[in-house]
Amino acid sequence: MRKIFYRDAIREALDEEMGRDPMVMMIGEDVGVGDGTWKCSKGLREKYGDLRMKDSPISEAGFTGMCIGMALTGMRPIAEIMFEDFMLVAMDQIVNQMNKVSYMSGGQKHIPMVIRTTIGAGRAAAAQHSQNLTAAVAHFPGAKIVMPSDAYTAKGLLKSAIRDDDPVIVIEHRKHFSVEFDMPDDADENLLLPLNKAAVVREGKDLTVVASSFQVQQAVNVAKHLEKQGVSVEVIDLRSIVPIDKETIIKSVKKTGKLLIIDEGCEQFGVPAEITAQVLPHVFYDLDAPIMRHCAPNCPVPFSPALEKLFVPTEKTMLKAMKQLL
Amino acid sequence: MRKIFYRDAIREALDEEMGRDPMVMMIGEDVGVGDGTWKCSKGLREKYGDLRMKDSPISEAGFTGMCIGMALTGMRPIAEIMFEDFMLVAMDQIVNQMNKVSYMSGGQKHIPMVIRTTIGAGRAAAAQHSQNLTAAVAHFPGAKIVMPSDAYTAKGLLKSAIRDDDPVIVIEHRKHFSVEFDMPDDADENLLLPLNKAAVVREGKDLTVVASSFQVQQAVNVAKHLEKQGVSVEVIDLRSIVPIDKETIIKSVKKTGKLLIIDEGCEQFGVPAEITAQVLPHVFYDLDAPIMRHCAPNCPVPFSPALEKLFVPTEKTMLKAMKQLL
Amino acid sequence: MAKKISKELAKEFYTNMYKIRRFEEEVFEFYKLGQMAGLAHLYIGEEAVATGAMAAIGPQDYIGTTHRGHGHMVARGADMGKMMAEILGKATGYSKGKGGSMHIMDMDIGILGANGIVGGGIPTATGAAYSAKYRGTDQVTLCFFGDGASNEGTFHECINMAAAWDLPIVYVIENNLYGITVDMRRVTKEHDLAKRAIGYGIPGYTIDGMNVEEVYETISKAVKDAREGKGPSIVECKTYRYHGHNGSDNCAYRPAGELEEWKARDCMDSFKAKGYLTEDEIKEIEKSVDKDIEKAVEFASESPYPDASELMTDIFVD
Amino acid sequence: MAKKISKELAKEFYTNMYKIRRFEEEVFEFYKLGQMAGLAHLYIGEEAVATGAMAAIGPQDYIGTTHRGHGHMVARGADMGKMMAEILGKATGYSKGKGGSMHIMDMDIGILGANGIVGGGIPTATGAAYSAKYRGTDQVTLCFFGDGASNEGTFHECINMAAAWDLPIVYVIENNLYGITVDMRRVTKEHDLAKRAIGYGIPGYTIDGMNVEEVYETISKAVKDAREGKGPSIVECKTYRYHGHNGSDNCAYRPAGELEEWKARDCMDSFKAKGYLTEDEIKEIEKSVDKDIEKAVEFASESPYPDASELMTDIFVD
Ligand SMILES: Cc1ncc(C[n+]2csc(CCOP(=O)(O)OP(=O)(O)O)c2C)c(N)n1
Ligand SMILES: Cc1ncc(C[n+]2csc(CCOP(=O)(O)OP(=O)(O)O)c2C)c(N)n1
Ligand SMILES: [Mg+2]
Ligand SMILES: [Mg+2]
Repeated sequence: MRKIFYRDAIREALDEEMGRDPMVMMIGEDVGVGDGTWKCSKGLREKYGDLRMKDSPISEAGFTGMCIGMALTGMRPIAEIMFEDFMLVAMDQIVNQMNKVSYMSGGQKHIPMVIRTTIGAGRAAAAQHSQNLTAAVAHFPGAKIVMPSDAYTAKGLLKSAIRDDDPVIVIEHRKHFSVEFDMPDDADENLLLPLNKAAVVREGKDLTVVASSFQVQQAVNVAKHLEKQGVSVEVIDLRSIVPIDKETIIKSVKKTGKLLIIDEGCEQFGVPAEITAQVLPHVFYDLDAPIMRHCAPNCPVPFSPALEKLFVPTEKTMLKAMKQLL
Repeated sequence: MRKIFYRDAIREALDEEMGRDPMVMMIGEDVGVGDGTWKCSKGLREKYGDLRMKDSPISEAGFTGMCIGMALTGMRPIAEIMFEDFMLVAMDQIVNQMNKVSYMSGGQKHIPMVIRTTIGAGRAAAAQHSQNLTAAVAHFPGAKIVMPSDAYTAKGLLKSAIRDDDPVIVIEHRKHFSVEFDMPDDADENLLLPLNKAAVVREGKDLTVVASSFQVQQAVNVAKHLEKQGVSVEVIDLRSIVPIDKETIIKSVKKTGKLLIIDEGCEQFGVPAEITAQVLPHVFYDLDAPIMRHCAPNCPVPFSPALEKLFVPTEKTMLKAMKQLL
Repeated sequence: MAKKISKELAKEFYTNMYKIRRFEEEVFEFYKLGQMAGLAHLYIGEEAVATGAMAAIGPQDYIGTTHRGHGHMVARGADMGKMMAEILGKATGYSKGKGGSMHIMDMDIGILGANGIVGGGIPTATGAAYSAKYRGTDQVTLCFFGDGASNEGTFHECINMAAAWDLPIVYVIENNLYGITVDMRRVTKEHDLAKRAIGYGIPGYTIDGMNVEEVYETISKAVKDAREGKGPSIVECKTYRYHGHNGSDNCAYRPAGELEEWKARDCMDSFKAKGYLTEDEIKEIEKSVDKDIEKAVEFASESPYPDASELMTDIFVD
Repeated sequence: MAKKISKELAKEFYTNMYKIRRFEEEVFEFYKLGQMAGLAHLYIGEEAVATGAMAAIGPQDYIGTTHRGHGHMVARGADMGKMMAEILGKATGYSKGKGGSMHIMDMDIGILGANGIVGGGIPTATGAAYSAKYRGTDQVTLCFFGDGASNEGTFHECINMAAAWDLPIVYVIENNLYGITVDMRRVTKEHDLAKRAIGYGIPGYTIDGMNVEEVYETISKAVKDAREGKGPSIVECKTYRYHGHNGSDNCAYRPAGELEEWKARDCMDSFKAKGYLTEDEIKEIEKSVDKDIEKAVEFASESPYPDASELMTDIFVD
């Protein structure tokens, strides 16, 4: 078991995959000379050259869309979109183009490209630099979407995403970049995590909690706290947003009879709603209480730290939400 | 009671509101000289002049965003985006800008603007001209979203939208434009329908069906058919997507014990999921069966009529879905 | 003014222009008969652009096309049977009927795909050029789009990048004066769109898109520059679509006489008048093309529609 | 070269440049002390642009600004106390603390709002110009943005429309050579961004953004044209930010000596050297500004944070 920063786990994944396959390249703002906004591509421009670690102008629609053309012609490009909020300027290229080429061409071509982007409120970056808007992207068929919750999943999911022959969107968390995590010794260059599986990260029998990204560890902490009070909470790390690994959740809820879904996106039309609708028909007769969600409220992300701390779920609010269901 | 085409009801709404308030204007592709892609602004350029019925270049992000500046400086602009699919190229201006100005400015300014756009699969227009992607837009707080289901609601909701002091997105259905509807005699220039209310369009006691837009009449037809078989279906016309009129749905489900939600968007992360999640905690103990949704499948919209007919819910598939719940 | 061309090239030009026109006439027939669902964006009138352009590139090169893309495909030598079948939504079409007229692709001949989003295909084409540069091939990309598309943000973002990085691509603007009903002179101040090249530091050419030799010659030069690593160019071809934007358009927005003026300069008539080909040669070409078209129409008509089981395939590999 | 200016204007220039610099220094202090959460995009080095530009417009005019917008606000005469309070997330800020540094707005002085999305504010500003034209006022809009933003699609779409419709707006590009770490010379081929004006059929000026008189004079001319119905212009001001992109940037991407070269042409030093103002006049200005700044800092520091009840207000009117 070694220690590694989340950002370095991502860098390892990029380095290994670029080393393995000359068709892998990355493009985005500040990825090259600047080593990446969060230093995830540190030194990779020197190692692989300017064309493979390409600093783009501030033209997200343009460079994300260019990756489609690269993918069509034999490359495996990775577009880095600095903040998930900025996917909105490239939204057509992502969900109307990237997602649909394979279907619209009758399967003649698939698009092996990756979009790496980041979420994370709580850094006083205000309404246009803080959103988790994944649910809006997830509405469109045609891309897989994953969210790592630590260095291990960040590396393993990214490597699988790069090797996948279809579009994969990988959503990292900004509060994770400087966090040091354990990396199992067998997590070497063959570490490839499935893109469609959730993981039960803590077993329990009284309540199922589904969380993703930064909220997973928080939920585990709360579960540990509750254990001392004699309550046993099962925590599922969602990992894959599209597709939802419904079986893992259903199995857990059949056992616990209760489901709480935590998400740092706005509540309305969010990820937890989809999980609720998918799972409900399968666990309807097993439920001891309605499925509940604990999300960010339906407002733009406020700037002031005094307000922003009320926006994102915290261990305190998670505890409250869990207790309500128990 | 008079007869009127849906497109003409919209034209009436535009004409009345432009006549009433000189600050109302419309901009979009082909709205002026071309009378609007579906002839909804017929003759209005001649009547109100080029600057008030403005033909734009194909620059959706630009002209939609311009409406924000107009709204900030005293005007009440309407942006017409020909197909909802094209909202994706203007997505940042819509959900990152229009939606957030009032919050980000601490309420200094609200944005009285309207976006009119259209949905409607079933016209062999393929994957980029057929989507109902409303759920993706609805994830972002800051705009109201409505969907008329006939000429009466098209007129009444649009007029309210134009007079509202916040952004409103009005989503019309392309299969409706050439349909003739009844318009009640009292639906004059004062017809203003609330932007946050659903309507029970058919009462029943065995099953609640929620539908919107083109699917409302279809659901009613199926309900009529089922009535002959002794089954009584309550049909709710959603009308408002943001906010969801949860009270109306809850009240109905408490009575019927069963809920089916119909939507022509892709199932994943769609509108029915949000309704499910919102309603569930309130009707959990009243439900006789799980809440079900009947949507388009999770694929891009196929071109071939042979496949497309399998994509959108039809009366036949609705009937099947209702029977499954009964 | 363009230089004289060889007999061989003259035959190729006439063949392709005639083929495009005939193909589109058949599409329009299907449309009028109600056998073609959806939209028909016909290329008729603009044949010289696709024809001249395709003659200027090699078999290894790439092409990005648009909603009005049949002409590019036909001039590139696509299988007209598979095209027509796709346009009719048949299982034997290029995309098994899933894409339709606006989404035909054939990577075997370098066609990166048509696009239903105006300006939506410009990034794809630019990416193909990036790829060619990275892979060190000498492939060039031709990226077609209309005057209307030139006002979308992707136009700007991509041409700027292509210029900055000397990508091997030629942006071909088919300026047919209108985006649906909107006259480009009402939504731009500088009507020569190739002037925009100056701002990107690249060459720009505004040419007569009704003159196939001029198109061929200008694009050949731009392609040569691109292939030699000198970076992209913009070639604006002034042209005109004879039909409405799509099947259901009555063209009320056009000034009286405009269509007639352009038709008087028809690319095929004026080409014939130059005397490169004898009347017999022309007849022979037409006969042979007519036969091909007939076969394509027959193939498409007789092909089956896709099976219901196709609805949920081709989204992901697995 | 710019003409000589009046004493009065010279005082205004120096006051505003000094005020901006002092204001930003205080922001940076808060940042370094950890009292300013979030990002601090400082305007230091670029003061001549905002100062010269604001002197060229009237009180009725509009301004669209950016993530690096404090300078525009200060030069426009915004309430520095409310600005600083907003930047600290206090309830007394322009947006009650809800917007922060990147989203300050003050419509009373025509500030349409800063923007966190690069290029995101260009449409808003262009719309204000459309509105002025429609309402028949003689208001002009100044739309500020950086070299980086000039590569976003909104730049292209909006300037094209403004040109086509002769909207009363001046696009001021603050070309400080970098978008975060990316040197604009690596992502554009034509480095004089004002050349893009040619493609839109409007005037473009590339000027020395360190020279406040030149900025004032050029923008005055562009504003005059706009006010007279002659349409928009692009004014590109070559300038430089002395600090990193934001607080946490060490500027490793800059070539050695580049910062020093620009500092040697500092807008305030070079202005002082021209002798418009005596040393006493300068001291007096500085003293008075220092006092205002102190008050603003005090006001912001002592202001309370917004109440929890504010979280869900200001989304809709009702
Ligand atoms: C983003 C987007 N906006 C609008 C449309 C609707 N539309 C389809 S074709 C067209 C006109 C395109 O004009 P141009 O680029 O000049 O091509 P032309 O049709 O003249 O060949 C428009 C507006 C679209 N398909 N995509
Ligand atoms: C759409 C979008 N992409 C990227 C960013 C991140 N970002 C913030 S400021 C900036 C650089 C902007 O450069 P420029 O326009 O030159 O302004 P400057 O910071 O140099 O004043 C970037 C890339 C953003 N905020 N929005
Ligand atoms: Mg055109
Ligand atoms: Mg800059």
